[in-house]
Amino acid sequence: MKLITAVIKPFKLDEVREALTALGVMGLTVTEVKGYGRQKGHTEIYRGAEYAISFVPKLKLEVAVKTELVDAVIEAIVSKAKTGQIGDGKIFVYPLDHVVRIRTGETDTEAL
Amino acid sequence: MKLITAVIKPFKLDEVREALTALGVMGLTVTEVKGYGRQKGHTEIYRGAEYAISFVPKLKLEVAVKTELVDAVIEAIVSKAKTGQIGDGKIFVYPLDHVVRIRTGETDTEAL
Amino acid sequence: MKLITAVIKPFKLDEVREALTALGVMGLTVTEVKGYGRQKGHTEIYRGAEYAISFVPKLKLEVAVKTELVDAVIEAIVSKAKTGQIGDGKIFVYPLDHVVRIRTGETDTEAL
Amino acid sequence: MDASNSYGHSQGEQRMSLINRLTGAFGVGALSALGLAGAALAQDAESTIVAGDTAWMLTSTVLVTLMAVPAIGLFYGGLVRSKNMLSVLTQTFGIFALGCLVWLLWGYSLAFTSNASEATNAFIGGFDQFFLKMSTPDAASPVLSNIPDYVFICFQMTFAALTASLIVGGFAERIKYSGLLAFTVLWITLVYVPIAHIVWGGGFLFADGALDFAGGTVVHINAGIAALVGAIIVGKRVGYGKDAMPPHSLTMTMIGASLLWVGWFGFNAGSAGAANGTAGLAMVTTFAATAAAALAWHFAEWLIKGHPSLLGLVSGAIAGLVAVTPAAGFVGPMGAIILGLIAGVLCFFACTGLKNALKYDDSLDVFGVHGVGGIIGALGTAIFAAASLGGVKGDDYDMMAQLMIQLKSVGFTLVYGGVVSAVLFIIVKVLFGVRVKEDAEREGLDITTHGERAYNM
Amino acid sequence: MDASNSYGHSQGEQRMSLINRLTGAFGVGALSALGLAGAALAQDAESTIVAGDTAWMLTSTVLVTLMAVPAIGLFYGGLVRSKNMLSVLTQTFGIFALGCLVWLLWGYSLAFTSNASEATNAFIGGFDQFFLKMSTPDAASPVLSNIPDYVFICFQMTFAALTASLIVGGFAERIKYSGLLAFTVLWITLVYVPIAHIVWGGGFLFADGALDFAGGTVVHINAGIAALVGAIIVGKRVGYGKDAMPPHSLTMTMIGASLLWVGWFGFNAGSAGAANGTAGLAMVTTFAATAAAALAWHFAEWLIKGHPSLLGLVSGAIAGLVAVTPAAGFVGPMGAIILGLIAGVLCFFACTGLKNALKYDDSLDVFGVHGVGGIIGALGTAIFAAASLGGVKGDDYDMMAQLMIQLKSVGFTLVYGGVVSAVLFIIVKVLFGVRVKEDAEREGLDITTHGERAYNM
Amino acid sequence: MDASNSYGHSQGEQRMSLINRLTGAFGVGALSALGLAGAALAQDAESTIVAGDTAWMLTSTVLVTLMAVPAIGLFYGGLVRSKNMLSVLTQTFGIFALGCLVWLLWGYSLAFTSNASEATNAFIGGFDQFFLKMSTPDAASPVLSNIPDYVFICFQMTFAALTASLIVGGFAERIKYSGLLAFTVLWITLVYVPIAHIVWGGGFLFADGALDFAGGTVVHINAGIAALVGAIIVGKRVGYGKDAMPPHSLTMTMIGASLLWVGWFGFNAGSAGAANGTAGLAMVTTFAATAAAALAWHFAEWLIKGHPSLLGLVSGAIAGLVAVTPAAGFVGPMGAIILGLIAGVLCFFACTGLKNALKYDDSLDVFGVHGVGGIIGALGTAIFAAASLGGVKGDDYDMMAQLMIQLKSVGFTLVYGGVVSAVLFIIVKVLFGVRVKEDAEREGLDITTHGERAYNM
Ligand SMILES: Nc1ncnc2c1ncn2[C@@H]1O[C@H](COP(=O)(O)OP(=O)(O)O)[C@@H](O)[C@H]1O
Ligand SMILES: Nc1ncnc2c1ncn2[C@@H]1O[C@H](COP(=O)(O)OP(=O)(O)O)[C@@H](O)[C@H]1O
Ligand SMILES: Nc1ncnc2c1ncn2[C@@H]1O[C@H](COP(=O)(O)OP(=O)(O)O)[C@@H](O)[C@H]1O
Repeated sequence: MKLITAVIKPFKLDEVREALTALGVMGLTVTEVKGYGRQKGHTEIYRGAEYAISFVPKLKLEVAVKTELVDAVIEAIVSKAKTGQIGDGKIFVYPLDHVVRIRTGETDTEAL
Repeated sequence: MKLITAVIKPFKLDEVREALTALGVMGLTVTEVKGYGRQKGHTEIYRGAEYAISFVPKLKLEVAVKTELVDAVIEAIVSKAKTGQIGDGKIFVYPLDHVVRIRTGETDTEAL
Repeated sequence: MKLITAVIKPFKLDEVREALTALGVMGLTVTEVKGYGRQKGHTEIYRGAEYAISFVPKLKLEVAVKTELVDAVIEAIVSKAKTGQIGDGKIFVYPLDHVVRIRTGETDTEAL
Repeated sequence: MDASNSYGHSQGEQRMSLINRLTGAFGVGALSALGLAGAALAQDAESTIVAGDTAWMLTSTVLVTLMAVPAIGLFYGGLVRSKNMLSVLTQTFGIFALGCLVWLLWGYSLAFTSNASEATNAFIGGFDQFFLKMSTPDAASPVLSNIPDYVFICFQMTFAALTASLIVGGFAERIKYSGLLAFTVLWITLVYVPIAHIVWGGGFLFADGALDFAGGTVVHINAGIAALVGAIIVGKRVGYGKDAMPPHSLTMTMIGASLLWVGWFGFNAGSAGAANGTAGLAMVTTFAATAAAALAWHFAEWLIKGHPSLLGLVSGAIAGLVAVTPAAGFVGPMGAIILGLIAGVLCFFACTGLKNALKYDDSLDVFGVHGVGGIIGALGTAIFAAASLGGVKGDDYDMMAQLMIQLKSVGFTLVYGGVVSAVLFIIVKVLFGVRVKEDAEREGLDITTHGERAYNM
Repeated sequence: MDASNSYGHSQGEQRMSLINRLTGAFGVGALSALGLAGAALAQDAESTIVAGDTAWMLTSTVLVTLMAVPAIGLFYGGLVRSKNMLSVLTQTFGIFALGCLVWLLWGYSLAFTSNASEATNAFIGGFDQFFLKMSTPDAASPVLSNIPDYVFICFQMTFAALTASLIVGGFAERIKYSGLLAFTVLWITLVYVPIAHIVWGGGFLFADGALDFAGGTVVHINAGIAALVGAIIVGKRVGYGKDAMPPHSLTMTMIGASLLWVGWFGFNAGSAGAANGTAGLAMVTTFAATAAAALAWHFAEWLIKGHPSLLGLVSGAIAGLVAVTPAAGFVGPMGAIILGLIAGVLCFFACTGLKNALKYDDSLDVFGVHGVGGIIGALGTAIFAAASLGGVKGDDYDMMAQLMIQLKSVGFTLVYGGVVSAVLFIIVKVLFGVRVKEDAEREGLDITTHGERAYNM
Repeated sequence: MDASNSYGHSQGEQRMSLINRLTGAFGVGALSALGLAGAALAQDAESTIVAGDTAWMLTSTVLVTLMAVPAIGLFYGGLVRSKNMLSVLTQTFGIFALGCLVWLLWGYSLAFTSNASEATNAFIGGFDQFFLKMSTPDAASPVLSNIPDYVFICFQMTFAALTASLIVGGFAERIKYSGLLAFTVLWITLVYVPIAHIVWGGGFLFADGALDFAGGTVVHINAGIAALVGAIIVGKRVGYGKDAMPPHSLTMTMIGASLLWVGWFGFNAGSAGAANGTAGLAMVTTFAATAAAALAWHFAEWLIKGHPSLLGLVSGAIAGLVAVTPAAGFVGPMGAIILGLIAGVLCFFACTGLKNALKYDDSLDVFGVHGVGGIIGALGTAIFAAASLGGVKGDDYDMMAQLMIQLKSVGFTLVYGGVVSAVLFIIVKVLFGVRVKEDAEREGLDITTHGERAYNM
């Protein structure tokens, strides 16, 4: 099993989620994050004070999947989250040892 | 060492935290997240517009522990976070290479 | 490649980010979290009701880096995020299998 | 007492004394002077309407409306968890709208007109003004001849509708909305209206000479006891005493409290019924008591709990406003300061000690602030109204006698209001239910009852 | 009709009938009585200014200002996504400021003075009061002789500036700011001012006897049709119908709606032009219609959508306020309740069914509430003004004739306002642009246009 | 000057001229006319109270109260970081309450009664009205005979208490609460009260003929200089110039600014002391200057910084309100527009350029807006009051002479207010401390001082 994490532009969430559901992914977890990278932020001015805001709002998706699904999931995310402009985000894949479903106590792939 | 992550129902936080403390877990980190899964969301209507809200508010706990504690921690979380209804959440276990305590520079199990 | 995660005091963000940029780190992702640990919270009183707030606001940084950068990054974070007082936070290092840049499809170290 | 049916021409004496009450007991002289002034301004030979007084009463009515929408909703709403914010706002706004209709359709008539039978008139008014069928735009109010009838009706309407809104604080975060609306209609009709008639509209406490300038008994004790009874019957919130239930936005609570203070000048100085010296007195005492009570609670908390909180400061302000409500046109500014200091400290203890000791879950301390504050005010009025203590009641004033009358008013309101409210809650519980399901309560009333969320940031 | 140039001494008859209109048709008797009252209070032998009436008109002006800042901004702003909150607040506040200047510099003169030529005077006023150059502090208003000239000018100014603000709800979250400001100046000058002149200032509908107590046509239908036209010309929001666009803070919307209700008493009861029985009538009908409409929408939604929402409750209240605006001083309280019930239900359907059926993106339902509500009110006024239905229009009142006049007013406002607004939008589109770039729209107008964020929590 | 002790019967002449000042210099004729009108309405043969004027002054007092609670707290609070929100709200609300008590106990007496010694009376009033011991509900104000004594006392009280609240913006986010409260009591007593006496209550600038309609010097320059001195003595915020300190909720700031505008009509038009043409003039000039200044700052920012911000728009509005305060009843509407344009642009530069250049941390720009705006207004009044420029000062008006008097007023206020405020801050620093610990400042004053959090979403 792997955990796939993707940092994406917020307005792409629904499309990505639909594509993943189509692949048979049953669940995912989303966090509001702020990203720093090549994509520039903006400047805010409040009376005399100017602030360069270098962090950009992003969403982080976490999806635990069976290893055989990894490539399909990556492909789905890339195809849906891509706008072609700087700041589209990144996908990270991590090893995952165990999964437990709290409600039933089922483990690993059964718990996904 | 392992990192245990648990997605739970928000009102279960205090119970889970107490159970973990009882096991000797000294720290943990909590993030507000939105979960998508078997648990249905709800519909909101604002004048003419209806929105199906498919994401449900959850809390994500992150606890880094010595490997020998993993099973006890999982058990504690399961027993406290369980309501028996869909949406109780999941526990994920990841490998963890290193830990450093910023204040002292201590590392690994000493840093937990 | 490794994923380095650091839980730090919120007002240290800018210093840490600058130090990382100086090391050549091109991007990072930040999440607002609440931490529980040795650092005490505080008590809030609303009319008759007293609440012990045991969670303290923290920021969690996630930085994916080439393995050879790990030690330098840890050192930079420790040196900038340290105040010497309880609650300075922790650094966690995880294995990381793959990285993909959504915009270009580049992978792994090219994608960082 | 004259029990003639012919509305508008009867009850001369009784109305007169009501006006005395409303204008701060400056007596018949004041009235006839007003009449005279009216005459000078008359649109026709018979009109007694004074433009200046009408201007102030229109303004006062608007100010009391501000207390109902949005002030009380914000004051209460800020104190609940964000998942229940909209429920509180909907309840207070909805009740105000409903209360207006009840008042216009039958409430005003039952409260402020005279009943044919002298015996029943001690308790309730007549039917002649159902649907306001006898009012015209150019008629002066039979109760306050210096202002138009519709203005007096509106002014009193805002009191009735606001009072019903106050109650929701007792059982916020768990009440069933349909049951609440049903309760509101019944409560205004069967509790508020009779007590308003009894104290202000010519009923038996009115005849006794009970002093209630702007509604210490009618509004505050009345709402406070209904809320307490409701809190007990509806039961505690899930997780009460265990889970943290911190206010979701003290900013909103502060806005609400501030607008309540602002609007309360319509309540108190408006209860003078004219733009005159009594209105000025009610204004200065309202400032004095509120400022004193705010600081009293604030400093008491600082001393005892270690922190001078904003919530304490604004809660104290409301306690002071409540306490000065029955007293506003009767006491002097220094008496009002002392009254405020007492109310601030005692209401602080009522909301911290008393509630925890008795273990009821009056979510937003309606009883602790409005009930207790109203009692302090009703009794304090008897004391500080004495000229020797700076009040307006001169040489032949018998403080002890008045205190007894005030005690009787307080007692009657607590008993009548408490018992009838309890009966109504139980009836509504059977017919509609008064409490949402536990799951719904946990998820929050906003989504489960109203289908919305307060914030989507 | 006298077309003399000498401002302030001409147009006796016409002004007289305007006052009749403004004071609810109590006729010349009322006016001369007011004059008489004024005389008793006169600072010098000729002044007709009444302090009590002036107090109420000053207050009313302040109340309408409250509707503009902050109420309409909050009502609208709460309904947009948080990334566009400041844009709405800036637009409503900025338009109000701009509207004030336009009014003082030339708007008032063109709306409320007389044009030398009788033919053009049917459509537009004169230039004599450009820059208010003929006003003095001690002068009574030539239009309302019981209050100072400056007070009448300010009171009417708040109407003009507020009306322009209302329009922004139609194309919120995408409009280009520079274009909007240019449109505002043009629209007030070429749409609001002529229609105000035509209906209130002596123009042809005024002469016809159109009934519009406080601005059903001039304000609400006018704003509603401009918003609809604007929504269509500016086009739908990116993602409309696909992305979720929930209100970011219904708390703000509730505060806004409440303050609108509170301020609306200045609008409606202030339109009596005096602190008298007509003001009282306008107040009671405003309460009645608003309460009824709020509950009507609320219950309709409960029945049809399954949830009684706060947004429905407050939207209904606004619908009721809009509908009673033209009617306030003409109908009775029970007529107002029925009018409110109708407006609540029909506007609910306009905002849910109609809009979705016709597929325009009137972001905040300006047409559905102000346009539709205004039409209901304008027509309903003709009906419920009849004395037989509780209104003030006595025996010789011809309801059908009046209904025809009202229909003509409605039709004229829709056509004139619609066409000229469309032309102005197109001109502005060419000169300044009316829409931000797609990227900017996605990121939000707050950062991209105004360089700020509403919340940094 | 008569220095009789018998309050209420002395100082005839001086009071007369105060009223001239307050009512916009319409002279003795206006006063006696008011007297006459009063007589017609008299409750007894001697009363001079006018119901219409009283209605407006009651309303004005309520409006100024709205500025204090909640408006200034929201305007300021929105600009700080959310961890300090409650501290600002507590400070402004608490200071207002404290200021009310100080005023009722001794402030009013020292400001508005006469001192036995003519020499000291040039600086400070007398003790006779300590605890308001000579006031009664039916007495007319010795200062403004057309309204009740208590109403005048309350109206002026709101000015004093609000002014003290304004100061906190200078050292927000770091001030120690206990020190601030001590400073408040001292400052009102030793700075506000003397200056109010000197300018309005019969002191030496009053005798000189200084023009300050509603408080340009007494309120705004006074608060501005105290805030500047405080900002310097308390020192910069931790991280100032390094960390981002963006406003946590411009929505709150907009609500605050809007309610300030709304309430300011009580301030300015209320300072006419009557519901008359001067009140109308003050209202129209207040609209004109505010609208002009709002847009001037907005457009200046658009031009220079590239974005027309909401914060700029509302800051400009406040700058305009400040600048028109001393001028409101003296200048014409077109003069007010020009005054507003100047104030908008200059205050913009003061808050951006000047502050950064001089490197003081006046957190919320109290000096930049109230100090600078007040100076512009005080001097501009001398200019635009001239009849030739649309003002009310006729043929024999000597603009240069008046400008010198205004300069003297400004200079005196800056020096006296600056020096005494500095001394008071230093005394308080020694006795209580004026600054929280660095850790507490970093964590936020809400939790560390007040034990609460503003938001729990
Ligand atoms: N090394 C990294 N570690 C963690 N997150 C990163 C890293 N690099 C980029 N990110 C995340 O990816 C987002 C997009 O990166 P950016 O460099 O702006 O554009 P692009 O995705 O087009 O390369 C960033 O906002 C940040 O949240
Ligand atoms: N494959 C997954 N990857 C990441 N998070 C998941 C995954 N599946 C479920 N979750 C998280 O677990 C939560 C609960 O899952 P859900 O299917 O609703 O119920 P249950 O836990 O009872 O199976 C979800 O809201 C989501 O946050
Ligand atoms: N075992 C753990 N797993 C995950 N997060 C932890 C763990 N221990 C500590 N933390 C995080 O680190 C933060 C700081 O820890 P704390 O014990 O307060 O102080 P210190 O870092 O000085 O040891 C905590 O607030 C929490 O967010």
